[in-house]
Amino acid sequence: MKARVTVTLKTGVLDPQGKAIEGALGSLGVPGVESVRQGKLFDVELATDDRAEAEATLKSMCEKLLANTVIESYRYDIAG
Amino acid sequence: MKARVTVTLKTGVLDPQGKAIEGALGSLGVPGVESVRQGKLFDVELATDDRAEAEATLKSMCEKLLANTVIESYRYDIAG
Amino acid sequence: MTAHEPAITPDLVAAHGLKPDEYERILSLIGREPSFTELGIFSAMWNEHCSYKSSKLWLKTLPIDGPHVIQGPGENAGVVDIGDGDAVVFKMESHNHPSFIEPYQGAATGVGGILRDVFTMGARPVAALNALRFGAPEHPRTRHLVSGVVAGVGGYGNSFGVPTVGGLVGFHTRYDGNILVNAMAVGLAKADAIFYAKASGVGLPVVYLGSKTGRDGIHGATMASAEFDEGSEEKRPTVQVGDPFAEKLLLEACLELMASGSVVAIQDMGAAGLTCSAVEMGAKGDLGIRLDLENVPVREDGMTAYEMMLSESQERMLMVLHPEKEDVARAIFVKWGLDFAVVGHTTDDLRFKVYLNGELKADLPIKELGDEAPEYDRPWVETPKAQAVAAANVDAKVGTREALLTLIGSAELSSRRWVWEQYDHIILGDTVQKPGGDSAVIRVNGGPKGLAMTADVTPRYCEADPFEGGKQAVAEAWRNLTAVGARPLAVTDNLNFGNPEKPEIMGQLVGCIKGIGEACRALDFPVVSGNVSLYNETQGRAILPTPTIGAVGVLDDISKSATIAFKREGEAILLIGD
Amino acid sequence: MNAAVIVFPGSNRERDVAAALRAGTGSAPAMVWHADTDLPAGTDLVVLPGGFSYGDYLRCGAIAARAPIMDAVRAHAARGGLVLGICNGFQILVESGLLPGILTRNKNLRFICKTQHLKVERVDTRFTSGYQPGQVIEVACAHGEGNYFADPETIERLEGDGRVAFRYCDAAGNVGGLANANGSINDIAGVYSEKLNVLGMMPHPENLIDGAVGGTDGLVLFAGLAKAA
Ligand SMILES: Nc1ncnc2c1ncn2[C@@H]1O[C@H](COP(=O)(O)OP(=O)(O)O)[C@@H](O)[C@H]1O
Repeated sequence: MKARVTVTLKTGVLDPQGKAIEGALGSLGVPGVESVRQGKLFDVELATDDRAEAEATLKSMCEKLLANTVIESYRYDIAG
Repeated sequence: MKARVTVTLKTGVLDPQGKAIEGALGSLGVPGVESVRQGKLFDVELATDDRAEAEATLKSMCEKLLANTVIESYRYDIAG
Repeated sequence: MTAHEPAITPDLVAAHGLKPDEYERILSLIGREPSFTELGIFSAMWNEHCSYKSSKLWLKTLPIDGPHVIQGPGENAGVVDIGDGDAVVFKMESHNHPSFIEPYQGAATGVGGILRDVFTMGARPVAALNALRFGAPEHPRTRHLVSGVVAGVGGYGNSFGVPTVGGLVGFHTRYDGNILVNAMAVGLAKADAIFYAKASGVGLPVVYLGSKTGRDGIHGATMASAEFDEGSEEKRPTVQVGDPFAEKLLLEACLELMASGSVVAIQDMGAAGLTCSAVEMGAKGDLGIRLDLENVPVREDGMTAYEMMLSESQERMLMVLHPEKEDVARAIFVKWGLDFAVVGHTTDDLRFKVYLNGELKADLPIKELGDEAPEYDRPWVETPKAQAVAAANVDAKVGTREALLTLIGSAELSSRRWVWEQYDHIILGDTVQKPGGDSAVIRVNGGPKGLAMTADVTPRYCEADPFEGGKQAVAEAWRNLTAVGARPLAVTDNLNFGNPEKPEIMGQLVGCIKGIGEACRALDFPVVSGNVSLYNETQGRAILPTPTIGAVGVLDDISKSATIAFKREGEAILLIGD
Repeated sequence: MNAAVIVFPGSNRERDVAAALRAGTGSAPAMVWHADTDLPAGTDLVVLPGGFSYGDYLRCGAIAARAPIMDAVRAHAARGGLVLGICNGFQILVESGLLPGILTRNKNLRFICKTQHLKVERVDTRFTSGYQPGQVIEVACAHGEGNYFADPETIERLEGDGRVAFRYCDAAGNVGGLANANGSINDIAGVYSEKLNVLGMMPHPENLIDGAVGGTDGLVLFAGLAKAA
């Protein structure tokens, strides 16, 4: 089973990379970009075909490792 | 207009980060994870309400900055 | 040898960068048409990058000996005795083309490659330098290339854990389409514990160590020797991704393994990894090698023999081990979390035989593969002497004050702090003189002994007069070492030029090598290692001739090393020399 | 003084800190492998060294914080044992929950290696007893992600409880401004745990232990620890 986990910064947490990208886009002549926030994604292949089991695994990997919940939120989507 | 850009490594390109995460999940006792590939995502706010214009901007920012098309592929999805 | 492989056509031969006469030589060498895998192996061994076919004749004229030289050119890196049983191991290598295409990863893997060259010899890397040349500051790509390359050099070295203590950065429009990234690494070893590529003993296991093999950079070695054209940016998947973390583990595991007395021979996998490393270990030791590719750790399914033989995946090594030590060796690699696989053994038939699942994919004479590579005496013309310009004939457009301000504000002369502050230059706790002076100085084994190192060249001098420019680069390196109080020891060089098939470019190469040789002989300053990068051209326009000189010297007492800063007010300033 | 340095795959300043401990305390530390589950008996001080543990892939220190040895380190800290995390070690401490907050990318997004002055905020802890009140010390920075961040309540608590160990300052002791190169909130360069037995700091005292190589302001910290233990 395939899934995608996305980890994004919580609102209010400063995102220097996003800010730098905004600046760079300006100087590259890409107009009309009001804001950019950068996040991470993980494409995961799971051994199971059982949806509930997959969800449990995904939740546990997010909580234990993929997201730092001090500053980040996560969500996961199982493909198909 | 809001959009999300996702940038992922092309197939076959080494992903040291994904590899390290796989290893860590194994030793954390999260079973059944066959592979992890890490990518980036960008949540973008655009000044325009015109879909075609938004697409043009997104394409240009991906090509010029957000993705390195040597090793990465990108896609963008306009919200709503 | 198998049906599903492409037929060997003139086009396929040409696509492998082999000229018709070179292909003829292959036919006469093996007495039959090569298989696809064999063609790939020849293209890897016989390209400019691995065979030095255009430069070898001239490189042989360089002085390489000295009483303190333990190993000159011909191994992964040069080795020089620094007394007290210690040796310094160093080399410089280019990663120009990959860095232009993908600046971060290109520069990073360049650093990774040269660090591997040094620790393959049994040395712990203690310092890194880098010599960078970019296009004009106002060229639209320059900014992106500078920031990517600098971040890549730093990203790899910082994570690996070696201080990057020196180098140079230059700008000129002639590098607009072809930047230069020359990386140098310096390591320390015990003079009596240097490891070499030469295998000895029949029937010994050939062991694969490090990261897994993927389809990275297949044809990268060929790319490094090919001129850029407008389509180059499309031929992209040949760029490799570096993993400094894996390299750090590989370093620790290799040094531990070497200390355990298990290693007979060792060779890192650089360009055309498995091919070059296996052939070199066998050829140098007068042995044959048999590889069984199904044992190679791979990252992707369905890799062919051709792909495995040409893959440039990073952070890999090949070793010949004492058979009774196999378990000890395996345990060390498992501990460090790295792959360890017996992929073949040494034989007595002087053949290079490659099997995949029992099927013979290549069967070639091993000595000839390396030694009978084509060697060219390419036509060359002397660079015409530039007209001397009398100072009186130059208009002083601006006053001294304004001229000085223009100079110190120019990209060429402005501070490089922005660059070296992105490099960890203090790790290991031995950096006596940081970047910013004439040479960097690091302490050796707690002191008082130290090493000084520098990298220099002034390409516009080499363009005006290759012979004088070559001499000047060596002399400048020498002066930079003596300026911090070091005794110069030896040189590594990285010869970056355009297309050697053009007599004017070949003339620049010849002139510079003659100049380097002359200066090194005059100064007793042998060349112990180096690298050649040719075909640095875009759309027919060559870079400036750029023979980068890296040099290392020794200080008996670091407390006596001199620095560049004025120390007190009111002291006399002396001008030495003329 | 029994010190133990934890070696993770990708640690790269473990030798530097071992040298500093030898110079400051007079005895060599035990080097403990990340996969071990116990600290050597009688360990007084655990040091998490600088480097790029596990490549710093994912987030700096995130994977190391979950290594087998870390349970033992947590137990040691809970008993009141001393724990010092430097640079990557600091990142590991926040990821493992032994210290609050998180270290994010430097505000200029670049790795920064330079000499750095720090103001010592208090000298009544076992880590800083060798310094003078208000002393400005010179150490070295070398990091890409040293931008300390925590939510306002946490910052208020840290400040209120005097748990800020060091702040970035200039040679004259002026805190912040250009001296804060990485953008850390309140110019924070190091923080203590509640019981002041765990210290995380970004700069490297272990690279300033010798007059021949830059200075000795870092040595004082290690020498002070020897006396405190
Ligand atoms: N310009 C040069 N001057 C002196 N020696 C050189 C030069 N170029 C290459 N060499 C030597 O030739 C040998 C082969 O070099 P190279 O193929 O770059 O090594 P590697 O196998 O690490 O890629 C090395 O020992 C190198 O030191």
